[in-house]
Amino acid sequence: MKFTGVPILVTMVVGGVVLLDFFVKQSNLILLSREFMNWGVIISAFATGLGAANLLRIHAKRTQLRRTDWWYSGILLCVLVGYTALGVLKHSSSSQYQFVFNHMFQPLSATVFSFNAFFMTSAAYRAFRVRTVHATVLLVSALLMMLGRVGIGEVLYKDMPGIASWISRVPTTAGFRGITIGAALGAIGLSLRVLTGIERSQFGGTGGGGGAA
Amino acid sequence: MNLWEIFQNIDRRVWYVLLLVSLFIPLVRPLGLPLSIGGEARDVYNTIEALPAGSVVIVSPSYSPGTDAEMWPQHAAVMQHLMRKGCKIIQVSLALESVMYAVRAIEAYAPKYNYKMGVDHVIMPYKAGLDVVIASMGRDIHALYTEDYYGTLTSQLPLMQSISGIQDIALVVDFMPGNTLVDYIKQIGSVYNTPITGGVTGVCIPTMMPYVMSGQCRGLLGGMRGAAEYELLINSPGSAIGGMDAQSLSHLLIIVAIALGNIGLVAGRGLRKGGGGK
Amino acid sequence: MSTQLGVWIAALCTIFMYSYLWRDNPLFKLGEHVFIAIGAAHAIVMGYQNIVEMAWRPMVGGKAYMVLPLVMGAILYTRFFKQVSMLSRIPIAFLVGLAAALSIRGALDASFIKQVASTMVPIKNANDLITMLGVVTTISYFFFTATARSGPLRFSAEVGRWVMMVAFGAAFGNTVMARMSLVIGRLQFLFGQWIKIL
Amino acid sequence: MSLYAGRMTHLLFFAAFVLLTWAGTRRFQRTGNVPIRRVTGLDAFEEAIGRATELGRPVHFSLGRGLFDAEHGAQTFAGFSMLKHTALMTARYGCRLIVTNQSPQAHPVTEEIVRQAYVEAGRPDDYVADDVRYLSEQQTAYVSGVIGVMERERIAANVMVGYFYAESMMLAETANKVGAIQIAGTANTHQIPFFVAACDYTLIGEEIFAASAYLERQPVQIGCLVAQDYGKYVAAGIILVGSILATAGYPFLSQWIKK
Repeated sequence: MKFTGVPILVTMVVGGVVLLDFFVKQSNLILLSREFMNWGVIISAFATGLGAANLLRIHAKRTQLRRTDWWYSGILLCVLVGYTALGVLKHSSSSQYQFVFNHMFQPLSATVFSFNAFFMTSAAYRAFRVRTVHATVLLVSALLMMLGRVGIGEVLYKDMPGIASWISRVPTTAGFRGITIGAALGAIGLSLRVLTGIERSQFGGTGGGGGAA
Repeated sequence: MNLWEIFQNIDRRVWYVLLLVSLFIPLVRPLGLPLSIGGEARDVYNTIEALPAGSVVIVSPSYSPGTDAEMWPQHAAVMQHLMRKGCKIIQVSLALESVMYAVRAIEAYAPKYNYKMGVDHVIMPYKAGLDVVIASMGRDIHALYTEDYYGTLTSQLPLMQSISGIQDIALVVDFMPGNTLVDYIKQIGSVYNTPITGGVTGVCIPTMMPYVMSGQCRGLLGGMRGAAEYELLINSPGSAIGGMDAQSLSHLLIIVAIALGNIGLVAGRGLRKGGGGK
Repeated sequence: MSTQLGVWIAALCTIFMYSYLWRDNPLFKLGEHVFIAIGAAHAIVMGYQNIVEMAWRPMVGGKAYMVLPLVMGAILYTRFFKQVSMLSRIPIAFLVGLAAALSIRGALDASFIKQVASTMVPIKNANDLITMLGVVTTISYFFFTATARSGPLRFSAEVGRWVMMVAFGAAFGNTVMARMSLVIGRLQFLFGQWIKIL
Repeated sequence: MSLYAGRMTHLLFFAAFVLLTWAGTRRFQRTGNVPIRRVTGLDAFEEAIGRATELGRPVHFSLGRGLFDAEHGAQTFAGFSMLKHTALMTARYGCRLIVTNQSPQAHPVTEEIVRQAYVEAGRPDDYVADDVRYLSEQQTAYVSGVIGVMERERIAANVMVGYFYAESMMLAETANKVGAIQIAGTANTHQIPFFVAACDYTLIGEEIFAASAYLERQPVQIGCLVAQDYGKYVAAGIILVGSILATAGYPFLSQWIKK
């Protein structure tokens, strides 16, 4: 089923307007491009429903077919439907909605986020080894930085915070800026190909406008 | 498996347990490790210290629970400092979950400094839109916030009556782990010449440094360390100073972990090489 | 110990999730499924409120053309009906066009011109020189056409790689503190607000 | 109708980029050959998916944040083209592919990409709709869901390309824990270090955007790569020249670009 002509035209028109608005000052263009951006938010909001439909389908099937761990899926469905109903019927500022948000959602979120600390420890232990010259540079830089950021570094060597601050101000800025400049060019190139319909993997097609090997 | 191989293959759960222990001990029993105060935190302190009593300040706590361990101590320390100086405080939130921190700050410190709602401080409701909200705050703060968080019309609040617009704001202090501080600098600082300062998470320090160095941001509180430095500056030790000792130990743990892995690697390599040579 | 229901629920949620660090287990599975459900529900509620506030109310209030984004949003759902499913590409194409143009704007301005401009400063000291050379060598690491990867450029690319490694190490080291703060936050909650021994 | 103040430089540069892409495309079409350097991370796909097939365990793919806006858009597109590539390979090898999504906008797109890839590979029946999953828009909820998928489906390979925030470390470390071989790439500078530390192969910054050109080698894509390289010459050149001039007291170049 090939249906790419109209979508690509839509991409070109919308993208063209928004891009032109970046360069050219014209009141109608400004209005249109702002309107397009608003529409983007609205369409995205509809997409949220698609995501939820996917969740519902997968977990309903699991519950129905009594697959392994099906009862977790059942709980998921109940919470999903119940909490959505609460939010839509009583609004998200209602105290019941906020209670669930503050006492379940937030601690769950903060806890999972804090996994990062544990994972960083195990990743540092495993990865920061002097296997190659590059790995050694990475390791030394990370060590100096860690020592410079906490009181114990200062106990070991008075100027440790100064060293850390230098690394973060000079070479780190330079490295990240270099990467950013390169990536900007890549982003412009790829976006341009998408905008002109050359790269069309977002419609399931291949790049290059034709079949690729 | 020889000793060197054991050093190289310690189970990750061992590290997890050690990490929890190293973070927990200093929280119960602070070690009191030395902490020097950086120039950026001092700049924030001096900026607030220079405000005359009665100045109106916008405080913008816009962080969420994921980062509150870093952001809340900064927010709390700055609020105490502002109240001690007798500044009027308008708290605005750019993140859905952050109004509760504005409320928490008031509940924690308003009674001590006898701050009254509507007169000495106001809490505004959350508005979605980040930089768009900031821009309209600059254009017309009264139009943006017609009601406060508790539903009172802002036109009836003495504090809001006393200001005509952004030009009457002496300082904006933003606490946000994202880009809003930059937005405040761009949309309010450079447009209306309102002084801007604030605090960010440790991760965002590098992003903010160019603005701090150019003076567009008057100093900066960076992560838990920034908060701890500020607690020292205002002489009111809080959770950040205790947290910094925990930081020290946990960093030390990672360094030990890296060292063990490498000792195992280098020594193991030496052994193997030696064995092969013979 | 706390006597508040909310604190107890929050503490249990925290413990359920942390149990994963030991191994995958039923408590974590329960936490995970509840978490995803609340997250999805919250997204739907926010999405619904966005649609009502940004499109429905303006449309009813006289901006008739707001029917367009509403229709486009609805078209997304044609993917569930085989004969018309390809129509759902239209709203996606809309989003894609928007994103591509916005990306070009952002990349041109903030990531390219601004970054280049802020590197072109008078060189007053060694730091300025190191920064400038660091940026240039890092850029040279990314040359793709192979002819550019010989001679002096090869050397420059190697230096660039070193600069990047220093930056990566530093960024890693710099982030440890922020991440530790997160666990400290949870511990302060568990032992401060829940068990109340801190 | 007039140009925005200060956008002249942008317009000039953009026009030059378009022109160079065209010139590069022509050169490739004429000579049929523009040598391109190796990108190890991209060459590693064969190994990763091959191993997953041998073990009979699935491949997991993540786009990261997957948003369609100024900051994330281009990286999301890069993720799409890598997904296309991954899906084509898993379809041909008869290996199972699980895609997890954080962004509801990207979700229908990923479904379409995977489905089409299976059609193209001549195995439309192998496409399993339930293996393209939306988990949550909320970052940490998404992470907890992916941890669940990685643990319980015992993935053997993990591919992550797109815009990643703090989920990078959590996903990479979990995948490592379950023994998956990993290829990851992002242009978000703050997250690259975690990929470098925890993954087997890392695509850094621009490499993710060049991936489709590298893998597919279509004329326009190669032309674009050529233009990107010229862009880098220009950037490095004006930084060098501009700094030297500014140091010598002639800051006109740096002033011009700031306009």
